[in-house]
Amino acid sequence: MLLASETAAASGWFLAHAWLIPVIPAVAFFLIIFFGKRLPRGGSEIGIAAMLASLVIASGTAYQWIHLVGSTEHADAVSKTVTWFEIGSLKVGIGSRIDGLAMMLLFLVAFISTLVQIYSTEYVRGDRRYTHFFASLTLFSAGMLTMVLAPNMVQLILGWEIMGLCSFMLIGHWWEERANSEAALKAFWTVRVGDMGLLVGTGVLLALFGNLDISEINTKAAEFSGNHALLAFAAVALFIACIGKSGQFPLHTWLPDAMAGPTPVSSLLHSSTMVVAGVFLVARLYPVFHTGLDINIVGHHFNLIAIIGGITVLIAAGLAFVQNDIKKVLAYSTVSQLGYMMMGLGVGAWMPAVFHIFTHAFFKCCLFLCAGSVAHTGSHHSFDMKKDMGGLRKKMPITFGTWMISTAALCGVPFFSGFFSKDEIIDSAKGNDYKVFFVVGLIGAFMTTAYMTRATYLTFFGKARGGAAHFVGEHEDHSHEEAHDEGHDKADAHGHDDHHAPVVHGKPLSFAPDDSPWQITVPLMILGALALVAGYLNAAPFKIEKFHEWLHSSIGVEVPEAPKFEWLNAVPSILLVAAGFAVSLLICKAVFGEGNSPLKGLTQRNALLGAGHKFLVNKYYLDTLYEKVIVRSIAHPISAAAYWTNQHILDGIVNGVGKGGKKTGELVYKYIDQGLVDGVVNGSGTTATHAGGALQPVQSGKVNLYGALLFGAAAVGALVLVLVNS
Amino acid sequence: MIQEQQWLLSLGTFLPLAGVLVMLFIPKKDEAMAKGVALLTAVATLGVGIYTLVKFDYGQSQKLQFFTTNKWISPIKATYTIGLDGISLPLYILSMVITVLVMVYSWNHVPNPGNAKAFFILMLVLQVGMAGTFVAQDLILFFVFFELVLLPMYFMIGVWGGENRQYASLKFFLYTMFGSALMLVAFIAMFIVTKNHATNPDAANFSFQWFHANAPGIARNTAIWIFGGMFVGFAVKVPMFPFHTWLPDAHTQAPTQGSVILAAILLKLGTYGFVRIALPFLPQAAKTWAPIIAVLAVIGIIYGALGCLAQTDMKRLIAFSSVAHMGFVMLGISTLTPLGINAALFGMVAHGLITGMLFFVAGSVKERYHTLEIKRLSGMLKQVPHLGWILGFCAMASLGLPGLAGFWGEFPALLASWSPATILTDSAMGNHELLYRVLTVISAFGTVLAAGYLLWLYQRTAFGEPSEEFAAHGHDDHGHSDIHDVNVFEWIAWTPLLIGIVVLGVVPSLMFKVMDPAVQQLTSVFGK
Amino acid sequence: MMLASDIQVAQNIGFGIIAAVMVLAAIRVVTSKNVVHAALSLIAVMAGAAAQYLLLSAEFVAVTQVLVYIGAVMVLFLFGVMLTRAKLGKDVDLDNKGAWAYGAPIALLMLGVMVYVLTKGFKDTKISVSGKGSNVGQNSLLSDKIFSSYALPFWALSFVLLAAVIGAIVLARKD
Amino acid sequence: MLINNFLVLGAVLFCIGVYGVIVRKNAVLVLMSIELILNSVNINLLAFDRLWAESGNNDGSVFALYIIAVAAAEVGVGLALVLLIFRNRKTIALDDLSEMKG
Repeated sequence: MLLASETAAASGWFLAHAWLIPVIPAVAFFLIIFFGKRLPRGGSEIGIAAMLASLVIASGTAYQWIHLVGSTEHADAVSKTVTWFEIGSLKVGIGSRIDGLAMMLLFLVAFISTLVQIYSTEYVRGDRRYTHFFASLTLFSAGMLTMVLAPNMVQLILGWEIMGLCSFMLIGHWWEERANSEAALKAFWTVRVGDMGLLVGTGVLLALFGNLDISEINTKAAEFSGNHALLAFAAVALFIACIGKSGQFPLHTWLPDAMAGPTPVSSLLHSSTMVVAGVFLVARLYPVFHTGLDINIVGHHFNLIAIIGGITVLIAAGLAFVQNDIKKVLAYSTVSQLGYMMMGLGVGAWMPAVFHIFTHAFFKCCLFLCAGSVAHTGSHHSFDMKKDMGGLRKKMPITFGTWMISTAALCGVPFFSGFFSKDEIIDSAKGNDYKVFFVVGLIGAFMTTAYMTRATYLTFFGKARGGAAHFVGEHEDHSHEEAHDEGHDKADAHGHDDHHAPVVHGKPLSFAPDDSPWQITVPLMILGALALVAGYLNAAPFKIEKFHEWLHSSIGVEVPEAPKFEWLNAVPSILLVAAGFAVSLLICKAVFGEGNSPLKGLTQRNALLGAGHKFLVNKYYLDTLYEKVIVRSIAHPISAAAYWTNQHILDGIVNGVGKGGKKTGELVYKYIDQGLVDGVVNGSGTTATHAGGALQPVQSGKVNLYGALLFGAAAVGALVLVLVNS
Repeated sequence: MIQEQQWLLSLGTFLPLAGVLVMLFIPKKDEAMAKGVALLTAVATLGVGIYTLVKFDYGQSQKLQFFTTNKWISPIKATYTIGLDGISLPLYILSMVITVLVMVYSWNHVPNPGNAKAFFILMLVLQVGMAGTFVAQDLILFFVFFELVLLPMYFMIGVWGGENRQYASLKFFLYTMFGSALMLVAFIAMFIVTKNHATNPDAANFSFQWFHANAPGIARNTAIWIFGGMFVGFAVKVPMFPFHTWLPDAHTQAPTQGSVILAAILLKLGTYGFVRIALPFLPQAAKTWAPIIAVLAVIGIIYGALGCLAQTDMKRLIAFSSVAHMGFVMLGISTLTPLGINAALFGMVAHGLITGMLFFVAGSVKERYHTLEIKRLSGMLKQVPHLGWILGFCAMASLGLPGLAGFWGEFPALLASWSPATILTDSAMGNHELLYRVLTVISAFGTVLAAGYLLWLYQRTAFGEPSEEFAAHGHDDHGHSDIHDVNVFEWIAWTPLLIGIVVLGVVPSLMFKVMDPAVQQLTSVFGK
Repeated sequence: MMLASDIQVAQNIGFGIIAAVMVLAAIRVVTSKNVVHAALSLIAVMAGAAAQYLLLSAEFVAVTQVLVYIGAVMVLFLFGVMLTRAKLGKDVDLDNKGAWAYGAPIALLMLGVMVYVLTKGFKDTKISVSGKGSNVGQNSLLSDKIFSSYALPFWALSFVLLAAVIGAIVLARKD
Repeated sequence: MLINNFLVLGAVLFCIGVYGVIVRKNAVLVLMSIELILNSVNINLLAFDRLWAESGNNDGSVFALYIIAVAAAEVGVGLALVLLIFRNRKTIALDDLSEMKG
């Protein structure tokens, strides 16, 4: 095969061999599948080794890229591809295309995958499909890395769909239970609905630019002068795919359900890496969206991406308030944060949005792993915050500490990583004249703090309940009042993680003897540390712009300069965070605390609040709309109608022709069969032979009918021949 | 033209007949002998096929290779002309591979009422017809081979089929006969018209070369009629909506082997006919028909998918999914672009591998559980894990997961249908651009539905706990063996297909490289 | 220029009468309610055909027609009728009920197409039936042809006949 | 004499035969109808034979003879079949035979 382009050769070994990064896990996947079961550790060693190898190469790549950026004025993407297939003028390559964005995600995915795999060795120990679990995780990493490296749309779609497949396999990992397989199917279908847009959008891009190469598409889209409506169509279509993949409104409903999968899966796929694929796609093809959807045009205060992102921020944050399942709180939080990223891209704040991908990955992954740690060790494999948690902070100091750091980062507390990314998004919205989204961002920040405070309070403070009480050593205390929001999901209460043995296997770290084993706590500490410091790569308050320096060549279009950071501008958001914390804490104390507060049971007493609560608990009735109305109507009446048409009308015609008697409609059928034919039969007095059934008269004389059919066809054929020839 | 080894294709095509001849003298009771001879013949044929693969000059795959022409029935101007180019090569080889695999599978799966000798003879005869259709370069020869496959398949369904086999086989036979009658009329009409208009009418014959040279000159209105005749003939075989109703019945009633061959090869005869005959000979009519084909194809995609969702029987569901997948193939063809036709050809092979495989799995499920009712099956992953995984793999391949073969049939077809050939969009002939774009979006929705029914099927049958009915099922009343996992014959028969699905999915250029030059040449008649 | 001999009045009249008889008899074959009547009508058609062959000065074929068809085939038919114990009188169950409804249109459609094609194709092409041609109806020519250029088919036909005879015996044997 | 006289006669007989094949249920009668068709073909063949006779071509006659021979064979086998069926099933109505088991 020919080397299509080889700009990489001069730039360094790692940049030239970046294709190894996804290939190693892909090979590892097959090794695990075929040999994993025979290995002492069930294949997990292959997975971890492969991810470590990938991480090393990814780090090397990142280093060399940074070096390259430092050494040249304007660093172009380094690509190295071989021809994958060729149809006429359309040449599609496969290989690697490294630029800042890709470099960042490569490192991120390899890094987090490694940690999560280490974590999983303990978390799913003894699982009956331990090997499959690691195989799927490894394949997922391969898929994601393939997508990130994609030099063209086809490879991107390849990686994109492999991730979808792995998501399906991992959510449905415990497929014996119906709820899990339902969640897996829902995830796959919902994402697939979005993928429609990806396929169509790619088609439009091909028609517009005659090529599927990402660099070329971006260059041409940046200086686009053709049919703007078509480009807008492409952008919308592609954005639909992003909506599906990144859990944006209105296709976000699959993501919380996806928590049915094991916790490491939730932390890897459904919070830190896979779900940002949609955001990544928007960032990757930013010129297409930028031009197609009129981002940063003076006087435009809205655009599709920002609107969807903004709505997502708010509705998901709203939903996070009523969840009892700790993972669902985090899931909605993820959706909300993804909304921030989209909104950031929508308001032209490319760099902060991408930076938010980076920081969010660490702290959200850490939060999920903390939740897993709590469930694994503290709450007897339950994720129900109200029933089985509470008061765990003393017993699980590492988990608690990392959780707190990550929460602070998520909330955007100053000097934690989230602050530097999220606050930048909010600031840019204001700076780029998207006032509405500035407000949305602020409200979102408030809500984030509030629901995270609630979750933290319920999990780590207060009195230990249920499984946690058992663990903490207190007697189970049923005297505490049932919480005011009674509408917890049935599915939340059970169905997760109760498949492996309830004993803690691994060895805990010596300084925290009751906490989870080291395989769990070490990744937690690493991630917690990063949640604290990752933000300083691009900390505007301190004039650090490393991230910007490394990544800015990936934007592809001119975006407005980020507004100059001023502490004064950050004051509103900081104040709102503080307010969120305070208000939420007060309410939590009142509602979940020991005392007798008038707030308890408020939703039962106040009709309006009750209705609002119910609305939230039912997830705005979106699931009902999808499952009960849309899916069911397709699955039942519509398909049944189509099938009925097939069997009765189309087949009816066929049989009608074939049998000579059965005509299209029932009426005609009855008339001829019962009236005419039977009449003749009755008349001739031989009813007995034909009494067998209504169809008897038509079925008889088959041989003759074939003769009739044959001669008839011949006659018609001859007629056509005559007509054609005359 | 590559004129060497002219005997190669004839050998590859007719070698199975030698096997049939030998088998006629084997006593009926000696089943192992009959099976052995048949399998040996099929393997030998495949060997010839592989030799052909090796000798094929990939640098000139647009040219007919191993070309040979001879007098055949001179009074009616039919010639014995055969040749192979990049379009037919993959299908030619596929037919041989499938035959071998089906025979391996049949080794201990001869369906009721037994009689392995006859069953294997029929398969060999089928192989002759299939291979012959793909190498024929003469309309009459093509027609003869095209019809030759009908008879063995008719008997296969009618004798070895399910409960309703008579109805299904007859419907299949008559329906396709009806189509081919019109097709034959169209062929003859085309011959006569070209002969009447040609400058050298004495040289007229039925070989493709003659039509290549003369048929595009037919007046447009006449050509539209002729194309119509071919359309019906091929569309019944594909089958396209609304001519598809024979398919679910035939598939449901056919024995596993019949279903596999039907899905893998026989359906392709129709699409191959479109690509090989209808489009290049009558480009002027193709312009008019393409939008109609496209609309019917997309209706087929959606309609087939909806049909699937309504099924309660696994095999019938797979059968309906064929309608949807062949819709993608026809959509690709209807774009008249190299990309679309390449996609269609790829889709044909991919569908052959994947759906063939799905039917194999369905057959094995039926053999183990004695039912294919989706409601009654559950927990296959637990009870027969390998079979369950294979089913999942095929379902994923079938719904068009990139990296597996199915994707390369669907995705490029969608890409192509967004920007169809310029002759379909230039305003002089009527601008169909918008139509095609709408169709693209609708057919993209078809991929969602495909995921819907396949995963739904998978969830119901493979996930969950095994249903009580079968959970404790050590032995059933008839003393059959217990519900066992994939056995060795199945592994042998399936592994090549599974590998093929992955390899073609990862390295699509294996096929695109072979087909593309031929397709480029073919579509050159449509302008750019 | 048209000569009287070209018009061939006598032949035309003869043809007309025979043709009419044939057509009527043929219609009886397919409509009669009595199997034996149908068979007898078929004999009439065969005989008429033989007469037409004579008119076309194909004596040898005509004689063969009489010998084989009327002599052998029809006897076979009558045997078949009797051996299958068909009623000698009227039989209501000979036809498919209602089949005429599609049989007749198809037959008429075919007839229409054929007649149209024939009239359009041959317009007023004439044939001479006076037997004056140099080599018309010469049996020697016919035999030359059969045993030279058509020798192989002749052999093949012999085998077909042999196979048919053996087959018929095998099929019809009682044990 | 117009060749069409013979050709049209052939066509008429042919169509009557076709009608018979379609309409008749009794196997013997269907065989008879087939004979009608064969005869009509023969008439055509001989008419064409006459048309080309001047140029020394008498293939038509040869063909007609062959057809007669084949027809005889066909009737022989056909009637034997009918007999066999009748012996086994006591009927030769074709519709009752449509349930042949494979």
